[in-house]
Amino acid sequence: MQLTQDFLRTKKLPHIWCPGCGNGIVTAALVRAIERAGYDQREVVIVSGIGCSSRAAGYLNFNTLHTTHGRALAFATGLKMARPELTLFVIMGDGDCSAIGGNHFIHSARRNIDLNAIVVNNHIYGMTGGQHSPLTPTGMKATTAPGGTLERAFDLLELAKGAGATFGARGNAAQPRQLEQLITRAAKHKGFSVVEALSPCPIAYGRRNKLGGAVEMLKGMKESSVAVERAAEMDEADLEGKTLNGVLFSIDAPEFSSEYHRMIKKDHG
Amino acid sequence: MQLTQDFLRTKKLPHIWCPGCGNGIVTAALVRAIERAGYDQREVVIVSGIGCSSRAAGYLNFNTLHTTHGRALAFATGLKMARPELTLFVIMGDGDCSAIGGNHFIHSARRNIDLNAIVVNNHIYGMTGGQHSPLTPTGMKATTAPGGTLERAFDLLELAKGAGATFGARGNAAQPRQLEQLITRAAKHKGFSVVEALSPCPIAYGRRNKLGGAVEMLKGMKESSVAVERAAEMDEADLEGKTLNGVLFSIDAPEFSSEYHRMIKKDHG
Amino acid sequence: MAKRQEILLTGAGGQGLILASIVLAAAAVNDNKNVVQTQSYGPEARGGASMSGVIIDVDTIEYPKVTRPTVLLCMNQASYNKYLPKVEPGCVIITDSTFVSGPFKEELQIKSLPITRMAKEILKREVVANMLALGVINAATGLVDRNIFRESVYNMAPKGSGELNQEAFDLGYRLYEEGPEQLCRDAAQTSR
Amino acid sequence: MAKRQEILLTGAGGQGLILASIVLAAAAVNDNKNVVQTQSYGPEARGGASMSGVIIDVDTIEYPKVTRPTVLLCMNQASYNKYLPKVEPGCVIITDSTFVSGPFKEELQIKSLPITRMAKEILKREVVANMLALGVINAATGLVDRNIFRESVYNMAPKGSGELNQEAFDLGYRLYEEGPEQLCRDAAQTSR
Amino acid sequence: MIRTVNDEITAVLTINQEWCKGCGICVAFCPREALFINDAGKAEKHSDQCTACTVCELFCPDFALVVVKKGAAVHGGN
Amino acid sequence: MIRTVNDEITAVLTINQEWCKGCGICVAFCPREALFINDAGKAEKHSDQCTACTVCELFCPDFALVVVKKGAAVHGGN
Amino acid sequence: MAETKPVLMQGNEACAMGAISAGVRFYAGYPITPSTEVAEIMAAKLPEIGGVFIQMEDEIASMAAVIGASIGGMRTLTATSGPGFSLKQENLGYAIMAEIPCVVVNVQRMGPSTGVPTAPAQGDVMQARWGTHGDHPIIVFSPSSVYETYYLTIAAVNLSQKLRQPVIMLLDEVIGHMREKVFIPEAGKLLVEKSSDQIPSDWKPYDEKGLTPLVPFGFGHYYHVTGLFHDQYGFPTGDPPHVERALDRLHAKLEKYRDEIVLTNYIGHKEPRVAIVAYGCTVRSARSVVKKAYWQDRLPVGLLSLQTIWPFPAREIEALAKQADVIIVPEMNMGQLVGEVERYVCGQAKVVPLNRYDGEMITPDQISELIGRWLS
Amino acid sequence: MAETKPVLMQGNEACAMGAISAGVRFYAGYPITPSTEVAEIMAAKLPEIGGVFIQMEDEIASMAAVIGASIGGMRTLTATSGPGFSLKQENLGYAIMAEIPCVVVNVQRMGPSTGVPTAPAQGDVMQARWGTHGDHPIIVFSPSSVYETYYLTIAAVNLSQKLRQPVIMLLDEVIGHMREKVFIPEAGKLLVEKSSDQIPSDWKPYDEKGLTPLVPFGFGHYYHVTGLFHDQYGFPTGDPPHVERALDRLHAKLEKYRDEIVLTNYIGHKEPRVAIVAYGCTVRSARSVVKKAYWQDRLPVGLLSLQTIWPFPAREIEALAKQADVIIVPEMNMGQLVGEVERYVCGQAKVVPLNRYDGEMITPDQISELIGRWLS
Ligand SMILES: Cc1ncc(C[n+]2csc(CCOP(=O)(O)OP(=O)(O)O)c2C)c(N)n1
Ligand SMILES: Cc1ncc(C[n+]2csc(CCOP(=O)(O)OP(=O)(O)O)c2C)c(N)n1
Ligand code: SF4
Ligand code: SF4
Ligand code: SF4
Ligand code: SF4
Ligand code: SF4
Ligand code: SF4
Ligand SMILES: [Mg+2]
Ligand SMILES: [Mg+2]
Repeated sequence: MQLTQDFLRTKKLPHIWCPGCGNGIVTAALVRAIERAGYDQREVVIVSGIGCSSRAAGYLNFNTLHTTHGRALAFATGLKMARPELTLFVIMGDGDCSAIGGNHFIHSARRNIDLNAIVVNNHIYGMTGGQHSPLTPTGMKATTAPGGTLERAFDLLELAKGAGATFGARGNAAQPRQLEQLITRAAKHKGFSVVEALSPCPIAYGRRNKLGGAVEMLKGMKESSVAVERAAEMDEADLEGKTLNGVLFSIDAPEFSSEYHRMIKKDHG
Repeated sequence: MQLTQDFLRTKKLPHIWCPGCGNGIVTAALVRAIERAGYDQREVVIVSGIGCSSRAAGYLNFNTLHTTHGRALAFATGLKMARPELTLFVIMGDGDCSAIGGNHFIHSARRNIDLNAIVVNNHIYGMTGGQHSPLTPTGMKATTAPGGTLERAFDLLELAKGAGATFGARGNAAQPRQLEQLITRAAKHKGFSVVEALSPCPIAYGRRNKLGGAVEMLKGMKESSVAVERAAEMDEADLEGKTLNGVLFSIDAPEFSSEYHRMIKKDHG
Repeated sequence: MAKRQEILLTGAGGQGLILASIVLAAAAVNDNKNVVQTQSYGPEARGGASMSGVIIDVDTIEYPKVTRPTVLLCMNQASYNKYLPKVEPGCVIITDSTFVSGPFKEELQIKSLPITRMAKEILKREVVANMLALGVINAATGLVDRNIFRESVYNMAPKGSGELNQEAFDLGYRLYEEGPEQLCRDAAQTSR
Repeated sequence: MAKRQEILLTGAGGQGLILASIVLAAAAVNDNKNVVQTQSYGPEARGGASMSGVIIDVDTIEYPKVTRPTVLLCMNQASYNKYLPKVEPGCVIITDSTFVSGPFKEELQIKSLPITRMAKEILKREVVANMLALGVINAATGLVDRNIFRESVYNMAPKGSGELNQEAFDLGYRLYEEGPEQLCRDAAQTSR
Repeated sequence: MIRTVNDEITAVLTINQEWCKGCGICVAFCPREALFINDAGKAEKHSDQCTACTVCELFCPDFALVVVKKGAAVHGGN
Repeated sequence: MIRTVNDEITAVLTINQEWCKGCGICVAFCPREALFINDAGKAEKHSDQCTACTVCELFCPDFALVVVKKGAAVHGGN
Repeated sequence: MAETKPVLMQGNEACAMGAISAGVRFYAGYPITPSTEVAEIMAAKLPEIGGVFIQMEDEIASMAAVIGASIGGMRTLTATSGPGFSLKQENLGYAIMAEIPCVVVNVQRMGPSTGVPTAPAQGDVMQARWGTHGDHPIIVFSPSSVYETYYLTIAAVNLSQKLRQPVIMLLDEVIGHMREKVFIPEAGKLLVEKSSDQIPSDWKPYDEKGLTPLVPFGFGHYYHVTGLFHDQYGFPTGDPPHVERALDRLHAKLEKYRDEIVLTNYIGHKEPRVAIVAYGCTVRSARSVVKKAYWQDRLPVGLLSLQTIWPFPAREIEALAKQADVIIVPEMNMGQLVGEVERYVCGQAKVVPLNRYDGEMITPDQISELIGRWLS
Repeated sequence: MAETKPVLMQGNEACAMGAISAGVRFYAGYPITPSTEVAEIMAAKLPEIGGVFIQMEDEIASMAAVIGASIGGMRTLTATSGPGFSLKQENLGYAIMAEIPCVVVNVQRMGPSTGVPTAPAQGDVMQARWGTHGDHPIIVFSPSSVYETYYLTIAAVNLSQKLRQPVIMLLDEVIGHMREKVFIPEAGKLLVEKSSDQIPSDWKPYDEKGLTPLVPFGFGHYYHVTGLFHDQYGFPTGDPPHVERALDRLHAKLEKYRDEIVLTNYIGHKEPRVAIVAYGCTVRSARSVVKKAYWQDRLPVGLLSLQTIWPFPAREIEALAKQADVIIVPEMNMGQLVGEVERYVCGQAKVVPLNRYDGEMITPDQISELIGRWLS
């Protein structure tokens, strides 16, 4: 499928991302998913936080809202409650979403508000030059963990699920077609949905951790990923060091903005 | 066992809590647990947030730190990292812990730092007079949900687990002896442990929801609670409307403050 | 009522004195007076002390806090101890003898009546002691037109309890005018 | 070197110009001069433009930003286009001919040398083009004592790459003094 | 706040009426129906019924009930 | 930014070298080895190898590669 | 204008009702004493009129949600108190930068920190001006009565919309919690100043030529909203001349509409020997003194009450300084707005602060005692 | 004092190294441009010397963790920039109220909001004074060189400990990011002012009689720490006279040690016709002009540079106003500290702001041009 350049602000390109940065691959997958789902351009809103990945909002030709660091979901919650007919994609970095933004993430999940969170997980704070994030795997190096971080990482989708999210999927930049499909499914899901998109940051993460350049990082990503369906048939030893890919959970539950508007219509009308 | 009044600041009593408020029952259970575990009074620190339940800190005769709303665990993290030899109990209300404090809660769980969180869940914002909290069950009334809240509630222990907590237990004020034992076990656990203590707030919650006075609320609490061990043998229909009680999970994992101090000892010398 | 009236309602949290002050204030509004109502907030209000003030005037009310009470209601001993020293001679003082046992200074105009006991014994509902107190106060002072006040009591009562509250208010009048003994006697007769 | 020297190192992000400026500044410190180093930050630095300035003086340096460069290094075309118009006659201008193709104004003192190409071809490590550039600059200007500079280059290089960096620095000197053809000839001979 | 207790029995329930708020929880949960709320709105004991089982102590939200061993003193910190 | 394409084939790969940052991802993932990085550091095509399979388009982080249907125009918004 | 029946109303209630009258249909907040009633009333009323009430997880999220809803085209309000106001600062700055209208209510309590949550104070006056980082314009109203709270809230909502600029309602606990008799003119009627409905075809979200209305998301204008410095279309730029122009633009709108924004009121002697400058509940004590001293005792005193405290009524103070010998500034803090008064009085009159910061109101006696001292 | 070899050091690095020299052994923070290097250096150095570095989940938690660690007896520091500084305000107020020492570094960037993250500005000057709610005292240092950053950080840590009062290091991006030659005297030596080790037997955490040292938790003093107004033992009270005394107490310590806190420096003519008042990197531009104008051209000019901007050097400004005819206040903002200068000059001299807010430094040329205009 051709990338719909109508959905890109081509005048703003080339973008600011480093050569080989996965942000562009994820952004392209999002554009294809929006196209595929057939949304009207006017009814799509892109909300983002602050970080390299969040700069995607500036390149997408919709109504775009580049908020403050960590708060994208809270802005989006207000907008969605005010205008439930709009479809919102909320792009966040791993730090943006799970460090400073962690509270809004779990509360969006709890409320099951119909927002589509796209978490670009490059395992690092890219924008500020490579500090560890809550999704940096234990032992990996960062400017603020020169000897490797001692902290444990969140499993973002376990966190989302524990908080009440009703849709959770994981894809990666090395499987862009699948990523696109996961985003499409997330968008169709009514309720809070999370797509964790693993993405290479060769500059602030790959280099310091000797993971090679963008190509090597992408290859590594692909190799270590296993589809959930296939994982079900594998034994523990084989799964060691692997990352599950695909739709990890999808649950039906009342969606908050529509429940609310149903309630006020009843009260009001 | 006699309540050790050495551990209470008796000169500050009577306390400010309303007649029949569960905060005192939970506080007494905590005191007994500390006594039972045999801690030295100097090595125990009580940290709390802001709320009715958090006022407990002022009545406990240890080093006590009454912080800002929602931030108790973050203060406690700093203190624990600075002084890993101290034993910290962190008392929070349901709002304090899971609304404004949600981010610190999940990150404490992720780091698996050895703090003992005692979450006094009265399903409401008591201190400010009865607004709904993230732990108010859907449909229940509050001053900010006069028709009953439409929001879904967290399952606090599922949230903690999803975030990486290694110990989670639920008790209630209607079973004070068991609550004491759960706190004792939490304190012994090395890593982040959460004890959710259900507690009646007859004034700001019970009255508005027609749950009766303190006595009725306690009785209701007891009736609806089922020990995990027993629940394992019950079928779904019987468990409907019941709350699981006891230690819900307990996992071994490296504890952050001790890992960190081991690391710096190695580096340092 | 030309002079600025400053009414202080004091007692324990849970006695419904804040609601009483609001009802009093609303009644005064309905009676076309200027009114300001204030109250003490805080965790102390939780089971502890409760205080609220109402200022009624025909002139514009600027400073909203009660400084020189012209009417003081004390519904418990603690509040009596605290506020009595603050009033000046001429102030109408009403105490609930159910909870306040004195000492009563001769030089002050103190009326001690079993407000809560009457609510409990005659109306079987301690919770309306506050409206009963309003009846006593208005009987003693005539702050607000009686009928307007009655109506306000009715309108501001929680759903379904308008009549009961009005009854309490009326009983307050009778308590003030006829005294507790008479009330008890009447009640005994009715229940016979 | 009595006069205040203002050195501007410009090029693309990733060419190591910021590190070069720090090495230059550190060398000047070791040579007992006053130094201030500044740089442009920002997301632009990511793949985009990179600029850093070093001021060297015997007097105290107050205003820290380069305003009238006495030395300008341009490591790519974009930076050449941007900064050339800002320099005044008398400024020593060095461009990396690997990436900068002019136009070269006659009236300006421009030295165009294949800095990156030499690093790649002779040292097989494009990444040390920055140190090579420092060699060129110092050869052209004598800003810092050569030996002190060499030592600083060694000391500030990433672990294990001190020698390589020094070699690059020296090659810069030779590139400036002998020209690229001579270097290539020599290199061809060695590799034979 | 030092209260010594009856020497004849091994443990005894003490009630601190200053702290008691009259919530009635002890009354409701005492297995011996040994407690009641008196006219002043405070918990009080039918002393002959009490077995010093400590249930009420566990339940009292106001730390007002303490079962004390014979001869022990009840005192607090600052 | 309007580029029309070769009429002879049904789809064709266009490369926007202004946007390309030379990361080499397309080169590495092209199943036909149809791409290389030229001297200017930009992706370039051995045009006879390309099957217009769009793999490189999916992978290019810079939106620089687009497989365009015959006669189609590539254009963008604001 | 036919006056309706008078009602007894609380300050916080007047704030909520004013907001509703001004068309506010979205409230996001987090409870905190002494502002909670605003939320509680909104929670009860908004659903009944098709509006949205949401209790967010904290004050940061509340501020964010309000901005999000404003971008969706709703009129919005959030209320808090000191600690929550501190938390809202980052996103308040965002709203200022991105020019998103909203009204933020801070019912002040005694600080710093948790302080005395139920005691009145006027300690957040300077914070309301300078609480968020970076140079920024701000509008702050400080009502002194329940009715003023009602109409200033309406003004705040309408101004905020018109200027695409957050407006702060800075109440104090006394005003927030007191009940008084008010006449609500045309109660229930929408008092909404409509900004022009016509969206010009060349509409730009941040037109350098001047103020443009906010076109909500979802209507086909694909613009960008960011807290970065941005160009006319909302796209980031760090270009120095642009940055300067952008900051000038933000401040110019307040300068241009200054007369609509800066509301003050003077009573008393034309050439007072002693003048009082007051705001919030303190106005009430001051007014009771000045009324008596001037109207009754014909003393040369006056009171300049400030409904708007930011932008600071500099011209009014300069004018007053030319008339008055002594200017008394009573504040329920350790001296905040008095600094600005001193700045603009600039030695032209003697400025005397009167500060009370024990959690109680300044009394008329305190003020009249001080006036007496300076008159003699 | 034997000087060691000079080194090239960055401002942010000097801040980190100064902290370490002053005994800081705990850092909690959240990265943000342009302050991140402080964290990164701490992350590298602290573990090597047995200290604790922790990257928290956000700035709020960072501020909280630092306070927690201080209560545990460690010397602590946290660094951030505008948006993060806004977020820290609530807990900063807590530290002030509870009298917990800590040093908070704000390396200012261009605001408001996300602004231009990498551009220099001095836009948080008023926020540093008034950012948290309620009346509160604060100490703010503003260095103008790498070396000044080093020694002011040491002073900040020691003062903070001594006064049990948070101290702000308000850097600007220029100072934070520039590298310059510095001599670090006795590098590596601990420059720790020890507060007396003797804990008096009648120690009270908040003794009304005056400053007492902080006794860390875990040593058997079972006191209470709270952000509520509290008595000598730390227990909550809302009693009005007490509240007033408590606020007085908080402010009195700064007054008492004013001379240790307020650091300024004057160069130039004794009775200047034109004087400059500057702080932060702007001092450098001003100094280069004044050096030339006074030392070389013997013009009647002078420069008062402020290392301490809060508490405001009111006396120094008052004294200067008596000598100078014109006072120029160059600031990389729209005019912040100039308001305070005007307040204290009080009409005694002409105050001329020089503002630049395009994300660039004020140049010597801008200043000398303005001086020239006012000299002629
Ligand atoms: C309140 C606040 N704190 C910190 C920052 C600095 N900051 C900007 S982006 C970022 C983290 C970026 O990491 P991530 O969210 O993972 O996004 P990425 O750049 O990796 O895509 C940080 C810490 C900020 N802008 N605002
Ligand atoms: C930053 C901030 N926001 C809001 C408040 C007001 N506040 C105090 S306690 C509280 C909630 C109390 O509820 P919970 O945590 O459940 O404790 P409880 O009183 O029920 O024990 C709130 C909202 C505050 N003090 N600080
Ligand atoms: S730093 Fe990393 S995430 Fe950011 S643009 Fe560069 S490669 Fe991408
Ligand atoms: S309001 Fe509820 S939680 Fe608070 S003291 Fe009263 S009963 Fe307890
Ligand atoms: S449980 Fe405690 S507070 Fe309640 S009535 Fe019994 S003794 Fe009193
Ligand atoms: S100790 Fe046991 S028996 Fe005695 S009063 Fe208490 S609950 Fe009843
Ligand atoms: S993947 Fe894109 S950016 Fe990378 S080399 Fe190929 S065309 Fe260029
Ligand atoms: S379209 Fe397919 S074959 Fe053609 S260059 Fe791209 S990846 Fe290779
Ligand atoms: Mg990231
Ligand atoms: Mg609660």
